[in-house]
Amino acid sequence: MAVLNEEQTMLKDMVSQWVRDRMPVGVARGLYDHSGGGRKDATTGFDADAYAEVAAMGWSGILVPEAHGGSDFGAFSLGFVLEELARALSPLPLLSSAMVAVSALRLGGNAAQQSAWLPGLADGSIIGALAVDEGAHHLPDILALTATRAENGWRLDGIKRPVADGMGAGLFIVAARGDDGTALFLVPADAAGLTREPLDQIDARRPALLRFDGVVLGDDAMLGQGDALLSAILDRAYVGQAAELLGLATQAFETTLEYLKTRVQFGQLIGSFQALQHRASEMFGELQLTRSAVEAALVAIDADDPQLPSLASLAKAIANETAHRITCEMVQLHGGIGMTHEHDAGLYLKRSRVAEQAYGSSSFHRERWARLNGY
Amino acid sequence: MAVLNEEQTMLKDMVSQWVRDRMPVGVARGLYDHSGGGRKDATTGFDADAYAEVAAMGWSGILVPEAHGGSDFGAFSLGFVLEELARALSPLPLLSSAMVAVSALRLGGNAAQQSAWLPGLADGSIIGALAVDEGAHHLPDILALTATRAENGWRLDGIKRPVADGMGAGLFIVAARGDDGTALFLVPADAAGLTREPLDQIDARRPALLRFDGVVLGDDAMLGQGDALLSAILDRAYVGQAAELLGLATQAFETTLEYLKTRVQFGQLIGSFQALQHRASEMFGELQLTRSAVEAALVAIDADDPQLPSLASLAKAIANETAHRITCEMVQLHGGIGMTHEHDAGLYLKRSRVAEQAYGSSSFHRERWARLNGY
Amino acid sequence: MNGLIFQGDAHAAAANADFQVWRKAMADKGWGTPTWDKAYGGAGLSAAQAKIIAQELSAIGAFNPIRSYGTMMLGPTLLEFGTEEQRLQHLPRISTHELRWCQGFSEPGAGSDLASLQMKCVDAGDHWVVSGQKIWTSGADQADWCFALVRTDTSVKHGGISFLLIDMTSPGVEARPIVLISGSTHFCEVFFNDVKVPKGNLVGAVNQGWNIAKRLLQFERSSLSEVKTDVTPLAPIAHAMLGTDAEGRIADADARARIVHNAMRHAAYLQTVRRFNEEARNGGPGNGVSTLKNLWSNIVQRRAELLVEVLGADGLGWSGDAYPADAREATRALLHSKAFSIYGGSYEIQNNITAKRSLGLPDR
Amino acid sequence: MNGLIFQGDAHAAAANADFQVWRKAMADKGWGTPTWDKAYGGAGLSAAQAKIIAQELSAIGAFNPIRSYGTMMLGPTLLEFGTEEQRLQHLPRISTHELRWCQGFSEPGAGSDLASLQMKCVDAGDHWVVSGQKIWTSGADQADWCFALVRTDTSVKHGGISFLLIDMTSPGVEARPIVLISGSTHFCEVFFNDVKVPKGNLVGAVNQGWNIAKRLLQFERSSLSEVKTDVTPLAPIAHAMLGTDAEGRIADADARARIVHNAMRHAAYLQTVRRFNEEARNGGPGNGVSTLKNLWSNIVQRRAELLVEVLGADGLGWSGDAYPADAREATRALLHSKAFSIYGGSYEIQNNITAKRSLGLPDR
Repeated sequence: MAVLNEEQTMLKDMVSQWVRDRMPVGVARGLYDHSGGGRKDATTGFDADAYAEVAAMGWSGILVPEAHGGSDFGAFSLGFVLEELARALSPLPLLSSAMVAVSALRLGGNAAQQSAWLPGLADGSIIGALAVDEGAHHLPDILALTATRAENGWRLDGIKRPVADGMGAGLFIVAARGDDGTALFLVPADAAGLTREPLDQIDARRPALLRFDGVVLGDDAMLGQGDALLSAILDRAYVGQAAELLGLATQAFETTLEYLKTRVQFGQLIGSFQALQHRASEMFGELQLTRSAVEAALVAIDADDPQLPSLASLAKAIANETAHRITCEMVQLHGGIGMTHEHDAGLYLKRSRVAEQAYGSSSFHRERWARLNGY
Repeated sequence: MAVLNEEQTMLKDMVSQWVRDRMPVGVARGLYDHSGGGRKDATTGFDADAYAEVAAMGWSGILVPEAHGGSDFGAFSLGFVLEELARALSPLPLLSSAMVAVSALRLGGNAAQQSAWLPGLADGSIIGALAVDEGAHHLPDILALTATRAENGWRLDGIKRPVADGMGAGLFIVAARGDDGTALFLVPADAAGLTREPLDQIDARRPALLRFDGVVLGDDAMLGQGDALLSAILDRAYVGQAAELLGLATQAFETTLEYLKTRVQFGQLIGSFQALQHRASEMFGELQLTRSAVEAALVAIDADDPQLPSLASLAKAIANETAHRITCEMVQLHGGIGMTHEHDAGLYLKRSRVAEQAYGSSSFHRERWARLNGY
Repeated sequence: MNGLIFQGDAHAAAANADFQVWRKAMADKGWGTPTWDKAYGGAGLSAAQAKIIAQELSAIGAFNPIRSYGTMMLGPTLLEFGTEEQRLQHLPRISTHELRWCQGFSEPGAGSDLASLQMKCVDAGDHWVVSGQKIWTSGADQADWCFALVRTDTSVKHGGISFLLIDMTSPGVEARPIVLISGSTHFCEVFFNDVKVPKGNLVGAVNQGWNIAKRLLQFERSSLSEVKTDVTPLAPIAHAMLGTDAEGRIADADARARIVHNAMRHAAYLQTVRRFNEEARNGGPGNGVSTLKNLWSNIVQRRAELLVEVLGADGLGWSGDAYPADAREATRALLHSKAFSIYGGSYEIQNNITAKRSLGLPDR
Repeated sequence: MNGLIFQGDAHAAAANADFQVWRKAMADKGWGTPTWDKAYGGAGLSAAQAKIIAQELSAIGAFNPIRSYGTMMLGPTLLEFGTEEQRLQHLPRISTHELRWCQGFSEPGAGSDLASLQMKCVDAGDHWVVSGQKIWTSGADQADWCFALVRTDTSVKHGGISFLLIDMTSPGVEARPIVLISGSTHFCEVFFNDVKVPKGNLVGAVNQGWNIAKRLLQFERSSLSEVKTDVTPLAPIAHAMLGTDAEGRIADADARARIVHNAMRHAAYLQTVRRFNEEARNGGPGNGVSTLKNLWSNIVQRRAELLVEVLGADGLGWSGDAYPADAREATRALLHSKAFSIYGGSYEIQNNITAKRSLGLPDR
């Protein structure tokens, strides 16, 4: 972990404490029904009460300027909050709302848009979500949802899926294909012509499928145009998702390590078997690489570093790989018990696979990094 | 190892015995000078006397029809001979001459050409070598050496490198670019305009750089035309080289295993350390895959199986990977002693890298397999 | 998680009326257990004749409708270690699939280290009293009988285990299905509370159960290597999901490289299964089962991950029409595949076995 | 193979007359060992001041011309464990690079398990008599002195080792260069046949050598983590050797995927070095050296293999103009790189250390 200043240290301690007290893995487990599917009676796929607490503590406003009710602590701070929460698979829309939606408004929003939305995002009264993907893969360069010129505004037609935290969001940042290329819109969840339905995903987080049937918007709903804006927003999403994967992988590793130190077979602690020790040492090494890449990318956001796209893809690709590997090892090293829904290993595995795909697979980010670096 | 018939069993035992008695690794070591380079006084880069013995035992004629002085035992038999010889890194031109050159004549040669060359190749009085590569990579689809029409024949201009066993070969099978595409020629080593020089390669096998400066050939030197013929010849080369890699890797593994059973550190045999046991078990698994792929490809040659191209690339790619991995492990598990020129580990590592590149790298064969199989 | 058998579509088939008729016809001829003596419900055929039946079944795309834990595990065990009375009592009802058996081996504290099992079996004069817990008992909630390893002597480890046949309807037996990460509820925990078992239900001698179990696990291992390994090639799905480039290749070059690598290893694995079978038929070494199992779990698990990766968000669904049925199946298959390197001797245990038996590496 | 130090172009530089002048100028100011007391040939500067010198050297692309085993290993050891007499005898001649030192630790039977070393050191009244063999002694054929671990008690393992300074010109000392697979002859075997060593050459107390060695190896490990890790990117070479596709990418997609993967890991490794250094400066955990070394050897070795793969047949040459000089260098670098996971504590030893110290995993 990078060196923190005093405020950051306090914040980090506070988050750890809160996760321990209020947000054990049992909360994530509570999203599942008995058979291992997402609970059908869930409305949002996240814990709305807990998010209100999180917002009251100011975490949802970490990226929001003070003028709009936030603390402007920066992405690095939000990054370790996301990481800590992800350790317990905390079902909260912090990445979607506090990282991605807030970044979208800061990067693209005019003064009126910022004033209209940032205070609500900061105090948690509104949850924002980015609607970019439309199918199986994250392909932000190829959008099918259309934005066509309508009287005094725009008309959106198409679908978005999966939209993380979309069932509980009040505001969607929608990426569309306009006549002049990519355009981004601010769409309230209650806009006429917009419907949503939950998807039963393996992590029980119930992302939304959004249908836009002639959703008509005013000119003031246009956040901005151009691939550059979308890319800049997505870079924040990549890094934030990587921070979550880092937290998830770190906890998966530590839980496994704990098991290795307590499980006895053949008359000895299984953690004393050298083959397992070496695998653990190698996982630890991968976690080190991942932490470095994630932290460097978070710092780059705060520093407006032009290398951010490359650093973001590095972080997401490596975080994907590490979380993938460690969640596999978590199940394997727990043996049969790790195969049961009753044990946490499966929850980490499932959430990891979702987060690996979210905002770009390893292939996507390695390809992006390679192109950015001349390979 | 696949099931052998009685004749094959006898042959295999005979080869093993001969390698033990006559061809220990010391013979390959003898190609090197004191400093680890190829001996400057070496003329052929292989052991010509030993090859005469090999020929006398009939191994050089295994693919040659009986009518031309061979035994027509088939590629499967020649495959395990190559494998056994490669265990000791035996510096012999058996792959070049008995596998590749003989296959070229069988696949492309007319009766006159076969009669002219096969008896000599069978009895070892002539050594054949395939001259196909022209630079850093095996790219048989892109040939620069030109064959142009001359009076009553052809004229060749260009270079070939590296040509395995080229310093001692009497006959080159030369792949050239003619007006109508690929063409193959039989070129005696003493043809006017053809010169050769040895290359000091890390395996001390001294392949040749051939220069063709207006080499004029008669029409009877044309072996055949078309990519299909060259591909068919190369398939044999791929599989033969894979068989050598299998032998090399198998011996590297067994030598390492022996070391694990004798070297003591921390008061115990290092082979009792579980982390090393698991790595050994995994290497053993890779060797099993490799053996299966190599044997299946050898069988496919003898059966004229239309799947041969796919099976050949599978065998070469997997043999490359396995030999690569095991030679790395051989050095690593021997520790410091494995880093010395005095120890055999380095010889296996160096020969492996050469054989991995020879007749196509892993990338080349995975790409070829992928295209053949619709990926 | 010892004792998982691939169920294929057997469960679905069993619910089918035609299937029931066919099973009865097979049972009447003794063809489900063709090499067993007719007195035991078999057909009294030679191994060669039995092979013809298997080939004929395979040729019409059928599987043996009698195949079960009973036919594959317990039957051979009773034939080798059981009394004539035990054989006559149990084998005919196995050969007709009349009664179903489950295998009570693993316990919460005895997984890889099976011999550390603790389920108590006390001699109460004219019967045994059994107390304890089993886990990973496949199909225990559906089973009529259980063959179990129990502890009859706590002073020694391997030498204190006995092999016992337990009627699952006995008072004090309770089977609870376990929900797996894939959603499957095929495995159970089974609790035994002071269960009375007749003296005659012990197979072999008291405290000789470990040898019987080792033999039985060989039957299991050899049946594992018969596992169906042909799978749909990933190429068409990858082309559909990832696109095709100008040269006709899967457009995502990075994913393609990994898919191809896995597919080639899979091809070599299938060649290896064929080679091992051929060698075994010809009396070859046959000590490669552990190696084969690890290659298999490694390659198949990676393939399952690749398939879900190729499916992207479509491969992340648990239920609902928003996800294609094939994709949902792939997702469950991925989750299920994680067990391949755990049950039947974990990946680590298999590596230990290979190191010691195949490679002769020393103990500490 | 303990004790390898990256030589870079130091050997070539040493032969240069200008370099000699510069080295002397640095030595005269004591700037090669700036924090040492002036009495020991240092400049008596603080750590902060020493850092400025290092930065200035780095800024002009120079390296410390005094840097040696003497300055990095033996010097700190004598400062901590030596007598004043020993310091005054040896340090000034280390700080001027007047005498060269080598490190006699490893033996043929004592590699990873260094403490099993057997080189005999017998008390002969007014002197010691040393007999045995050392190996992997870097630069022993050029060295004037050797600091060695010797066995003064055979009845205990770690507690029977002493730390001895041996004049390499003593009768009975013979150093023979070892030819490595890369062709390098930097390392030696050193034979000691009844070599007489003055009593005063023992550092610390008799049988206390292991503690001194452990401390010294910490100096070595911390110097390892300063190793230069910037390397030429593979991209331009790969484009040149493998071609470029229509989208400007390295044309061999399979090789590209592996090159990119390695390059990304390398980038994250460099970030990790920076992070660890930053954390260490701020008093962070600092127990990650073993982890870092294994990441480094793994990533750098793979890179060396990839470079040679990209070079194809050009990367297979040992000597001769037929091979480009850069390519020959890459080949030697590949062969040399195999030592990275062996010397200074093998990959396996580092994994053991990480498991125990960083992860707290139990001993058996």
